[in-house]
Amino acid sequence: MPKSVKQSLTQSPTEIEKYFREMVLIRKFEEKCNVAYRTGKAGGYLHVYIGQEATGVGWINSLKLGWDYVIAAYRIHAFPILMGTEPVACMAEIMGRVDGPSRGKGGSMHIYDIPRGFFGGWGIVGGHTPLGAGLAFAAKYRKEDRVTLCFLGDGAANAGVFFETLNMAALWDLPVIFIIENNEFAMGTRLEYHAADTELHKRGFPFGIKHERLDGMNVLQVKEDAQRIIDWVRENQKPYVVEVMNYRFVGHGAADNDQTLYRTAEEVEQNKERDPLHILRKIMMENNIMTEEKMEAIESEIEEQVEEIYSQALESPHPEKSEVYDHIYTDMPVEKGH
Amino acid sequence: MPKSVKQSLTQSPTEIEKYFREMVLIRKFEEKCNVAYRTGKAGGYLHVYIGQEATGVGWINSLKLGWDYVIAAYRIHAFPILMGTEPVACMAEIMGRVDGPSRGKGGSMHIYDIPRGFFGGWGIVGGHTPLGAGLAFAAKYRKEDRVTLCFLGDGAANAGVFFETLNMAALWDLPVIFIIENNEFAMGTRLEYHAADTELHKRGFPFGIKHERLDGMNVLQVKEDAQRIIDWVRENQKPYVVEVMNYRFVGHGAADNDQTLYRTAEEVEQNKERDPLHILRKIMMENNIMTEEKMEAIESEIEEQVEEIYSQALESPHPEKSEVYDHIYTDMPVEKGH
Amino acid sequence: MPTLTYRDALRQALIDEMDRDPEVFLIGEDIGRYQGTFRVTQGLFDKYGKDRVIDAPITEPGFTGMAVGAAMVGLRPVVEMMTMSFSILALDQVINSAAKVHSMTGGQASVPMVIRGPGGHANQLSAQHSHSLEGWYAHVPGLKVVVPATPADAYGMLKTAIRDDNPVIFTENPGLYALKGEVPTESGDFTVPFGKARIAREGTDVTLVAYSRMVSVCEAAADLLEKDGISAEVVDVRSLLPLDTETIYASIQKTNRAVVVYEDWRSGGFGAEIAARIGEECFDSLDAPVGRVGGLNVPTPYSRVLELECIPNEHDVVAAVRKIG
Amino acid sequence: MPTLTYRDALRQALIDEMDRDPEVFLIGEDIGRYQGTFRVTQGLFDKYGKDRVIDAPITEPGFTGMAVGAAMVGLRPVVEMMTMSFSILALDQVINSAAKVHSMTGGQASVPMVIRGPGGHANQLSAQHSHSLEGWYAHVPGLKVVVPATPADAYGMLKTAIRDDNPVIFTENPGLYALKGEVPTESGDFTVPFGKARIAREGTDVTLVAYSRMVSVCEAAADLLEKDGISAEVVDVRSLLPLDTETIYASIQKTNRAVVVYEDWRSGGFGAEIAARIGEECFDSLDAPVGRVGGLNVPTPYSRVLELECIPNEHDVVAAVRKIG
Ligand SMILES: Cc1ncc(C[n+]2csc(CCOP(=O)(O)OP(=O)(O)O)c2C)c(N)n1
Ligand SMILES: Cc1ncc(C[n+]2csc(CCOP(=O)(O)OP(=O)(O)O)c2C)c(N)n1
Ligand SMILES: [Mg+2]
Ligand SMILES: [Mg+2]
Repeated sequence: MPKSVKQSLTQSPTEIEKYFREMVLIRKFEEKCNVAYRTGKAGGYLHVYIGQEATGVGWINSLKLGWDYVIAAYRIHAFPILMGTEPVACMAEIMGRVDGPSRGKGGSMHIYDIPRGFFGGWGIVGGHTPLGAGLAFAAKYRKEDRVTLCFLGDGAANAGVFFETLNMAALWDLPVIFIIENNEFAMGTRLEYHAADTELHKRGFPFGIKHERLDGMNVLQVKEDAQRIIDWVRENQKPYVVEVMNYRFVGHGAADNDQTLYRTAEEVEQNKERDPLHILRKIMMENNIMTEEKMEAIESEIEEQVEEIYSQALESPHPEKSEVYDHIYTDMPVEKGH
Repeated sequence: MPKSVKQSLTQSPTEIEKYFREMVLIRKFEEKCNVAYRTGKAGGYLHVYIGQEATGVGWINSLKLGWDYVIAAYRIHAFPILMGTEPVACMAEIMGRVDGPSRGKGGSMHIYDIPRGFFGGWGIVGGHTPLGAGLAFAAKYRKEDRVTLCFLGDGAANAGVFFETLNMAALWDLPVIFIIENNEFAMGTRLEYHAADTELHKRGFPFGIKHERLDGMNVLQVKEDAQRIIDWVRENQKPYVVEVMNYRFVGHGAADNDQTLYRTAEEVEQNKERDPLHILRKIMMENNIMTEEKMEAIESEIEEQVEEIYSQALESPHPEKSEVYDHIYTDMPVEKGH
Repeated sequence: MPTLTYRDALRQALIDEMDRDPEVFLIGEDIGRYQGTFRVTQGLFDKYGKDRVIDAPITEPGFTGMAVGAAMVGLRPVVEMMTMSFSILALDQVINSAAKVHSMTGGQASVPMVIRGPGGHANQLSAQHSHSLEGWYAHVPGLKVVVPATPADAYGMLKTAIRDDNPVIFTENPGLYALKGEVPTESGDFTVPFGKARIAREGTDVTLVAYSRMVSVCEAAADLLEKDGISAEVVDVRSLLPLDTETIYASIQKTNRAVVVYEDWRSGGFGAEIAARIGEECFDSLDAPVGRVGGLNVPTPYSRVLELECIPNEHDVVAAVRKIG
Repeated sequence: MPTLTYRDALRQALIDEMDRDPEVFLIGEDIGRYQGTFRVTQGLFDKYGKDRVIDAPITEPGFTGMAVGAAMVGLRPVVEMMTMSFSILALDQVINSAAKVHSMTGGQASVPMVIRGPGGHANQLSAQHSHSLEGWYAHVPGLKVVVPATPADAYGMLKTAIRDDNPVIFTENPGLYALKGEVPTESGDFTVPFGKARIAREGTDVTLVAYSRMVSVCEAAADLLEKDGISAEVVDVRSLLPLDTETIYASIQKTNRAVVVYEDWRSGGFGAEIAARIGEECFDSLDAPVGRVGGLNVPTPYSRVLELECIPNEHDVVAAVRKIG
């Protein structure tokens, strides 16, 4: 955490409070998702964003919501929520209920809110990166000044299709920002065991794409960087590669129990210093933006909100069996039966 | 062509004559392949190496033949010939005859000489690059000091699997040299239309792999560079990325007739100055290594040799129909019939 | 009605649809400046410019995925695979992205895109370039799979495909590009729907079920059979997904015998599915086992002698008919 | 005989073969330090070290291709796909490299490699992670495709696979890992050959042909049918390529009825091939159409309610038997 934050705050207290609320909401929402998983209300692969909240909040808040496009992999609950999707709908999707945006067909990994510009929600590591280029391509084709954010993980940054995508994005000057969230792990494999050079932003270099490694933990810094880069891309209509350094405090997925296989308790403890909520709380206090009491009050308020989200989602029904045949084609039924 | 070649020749006249003979052999052999194609003695996709001879000759001559491994794409006739495969066998394969190394099942794109260390011979652009890493992996696994050369084209250097391969090669310190032959075209698409940054050697950078752009036209220079890099890789047991600048004087394949779609006659004419045979002839003359008469004599001699190769290959029979069922499995017949 | 080659019919369909809808664009390797490896896109780069006729790097996963993303917001990409064999590299994008978007989004989004290119054997292209993949694709819910056999169908079905809101795999056989036939390009807005088989030839004794280039092989077989007094009906299914089983079954109810003919490897090809369905649904009508003729189960060799062994021809079809006769 | 889970049987086979042959090595994502996502490789990193148990980056095309290269010079890679669904990304390397080397080299080289991992539905993994791909692979000449249903077969066939000089696709169903059974790990050198079906249960009235997890579904169906006086024979084919049609046909000659059961999408799955062959070769023995039970033709939805609809169960099998009964 930079020592000098006191002097350099460029955001208003209202904005900062907004970020704080959003980060707390994500944190609590994700914790609740893990509960849902443990109690059998959610299943499958479920990946939470704990430790990475500042990245999502800083970047999404720098967009023109309702206009710009966002696409990400499977650790995605935060994105639609930040973009305006009802958290109850997200939780319902995670629980496989009909009030989810995909009517329970997608689950945790496959949430979409197309009208709001959130394009999911993809389980094949790296596979969504060319889709991100495609969104940007469409904007450019239509001469619209939308920017596309394409989030991916450090592990995904090795996937061949990502490099193919970078080449296309640079070749055709697509307004897309690839945000590599380097949370130091690809499942149970540490960064240094999967990437020959651990500075992942360098992947932009062979294509002449501007590329930077940035902090992903101090939301105020993230917001500033994000705004600068998004503005640049909108203005210059070219791609950008960003490596954002954050950390995954939880298991890879809700079912990843034995984290000692790939990291020590000390390492996690040390990284707690970098916890984005911890950092923001500290900044707010040091800069007299919010009292501890107010923070706690907000946290309790949001905790209640999340309880409410959870119980509302629980009330949403499971899909009817017959829905299994819906939405395979836009215009054609599928053959029924086994 | 460097002005100063006179002073800097490090190879003996015998060596230089060898290179000259090899380059002429490749040139004439390839010209004859095009004849074979035009007269219906060869079919399918057939790609010749005219303009790129110095690259093959310089690099293959720097290997420990019979020990090191070589793998390449489909523009490959030169490699096995330089590694010791009988040219008649190669021509027979190109004609689909049983005396080809693959008994006519492979054709021009799929020539292999496994005992001599030539591993083909692959038609999927970029698809052979991880195999190259695999050969190097095997050598390292067995603690043998073999070096693997993996040749690929400029177009192939965009393929995702190539980047995945570079990451693995660097992560596991595989003794493999990726030689990107930048002949300025991927089929009918010019370099600048397929690669966002046309300096393809930069692809080594994000993985911390040593990488250089080198000349591919002056065989003496090529040989020096090749030897230096091969020795380094053998010694240091690490990968290397090399971009070799050469030029394709012919169509992409024997069936690519209308080259005006992607280049002008003037451009080809200008590049003739870089023709590797032209350069070597000039060097030999300027340095009094060989008279013009001797060169012409050698050329005629090789021309005759190629005629002989051609007619011998023509004598090789077509495979028996029943061979269609051979070599699908090592140990199991396949079901017969339609 | 103008007579066009299959190739020119395809090109005319592209032109019609690009003129009709500015959101249709083409992407693929060497389709623009180089005019297309099989010349299907000849002239289109000059006509529509580099923003709508896009020369792609050799990165099938990349540009196919890019097309899916563009289609998710409503553009209508037509992706050319230089040969369908190369679409193997893009399978993840086809299967996991294109085919599943509508379902995974619960109907929020769709992928109106076409992937087209030559599938099947050309001439000595060897093992890696001779795949028939339509059977794999037809196994995948969410895709439509089209296999036209005539210039008119190539024209009418490509137009239908481009207007379809779902991902369509459009397989052209390299052996068909030069085939000529009447194409109603001028009669208003001619399109051919998916899921309607065509009786390519009427007959009474045996039904030959085929698609793409094998339709003409079956027609040739029917000629040979006719000489021996066997009247073969040829059903060109035209699309594998959807599959018009009604027309197939109706024909078999008349002929009581069926042979399914396809160029793909015999074992596990989509012909097996067609044969299995016939076996299930026409059991009582069948006087003989459902015959099958497929490509040999071997990687296609380069040698023309051996390659010709692999590809089913009219004599193989005749033999199969005799076997169940 | 020790009782082992399917998972432990697989691990024991890996250990046996790694001990037996120093040229056997393992590669895959998270198989080493993380002990394997499904824990098949648990303990092996510690036992054999990082040079023989290799944690790979998430680059299926890359490391699969690397394994092919290594196999071409005689190493024996065992590639783990974290789930077989991800092998879609590596298909080009499997189809175009591994499967074709022996043929394209005219027999000069071979590819002694195994690709193994869980295929089919687990529990709510959604559309992209629930593929059954064995049918696609079984369509490809040059590959062998193995689908063991019991711990003993998992053990014996994985050993056979590792010793095979050809590329073997070894599909494990996630629902089988916890299944327990006797495994002759101690009785000398136990292996199970490919291409020999197993009569999992004897019966006289109908033959249920299945593989992998569907074998136990058929056994459960046979229990239900027995209560109604129908005696079902269950044939576990164990490998799809080679396929032991002899045993299948012999059973049908006895029962005169057959239902083919598979988890993969019904349309175009390998069950269609099996059904088509039965229809061709057992026509005179069949008293009814060959029935089929397959997975629903839809991308698997996340909701458990819907997912369960997609996967065939014993009641679906019973219904299919009744339909042809
Ligand atoms: C192609 C593919 N291979 C393997 C997997 C299994 N898998 C899911 S997530 C994951 C790790 C990805 O790590 P990273 O990209 O760093 O993202 P993070 O989970 O850290 O957000 C793996 C191996 C997959 N989903 N897709
Ligand atoms: C995956 C794939 N896509 C497309 C092709 C068709 N194709 C064959 S060669 C070629 C151009 C390759 O160019 P480059 O790598 O520069 O090699 P060069 O031909 O110049 O030697 C293309 C597009 C292919 N063989 N494989
Ligand atoms: Mg990560
Ligand atoms: Mg080139």
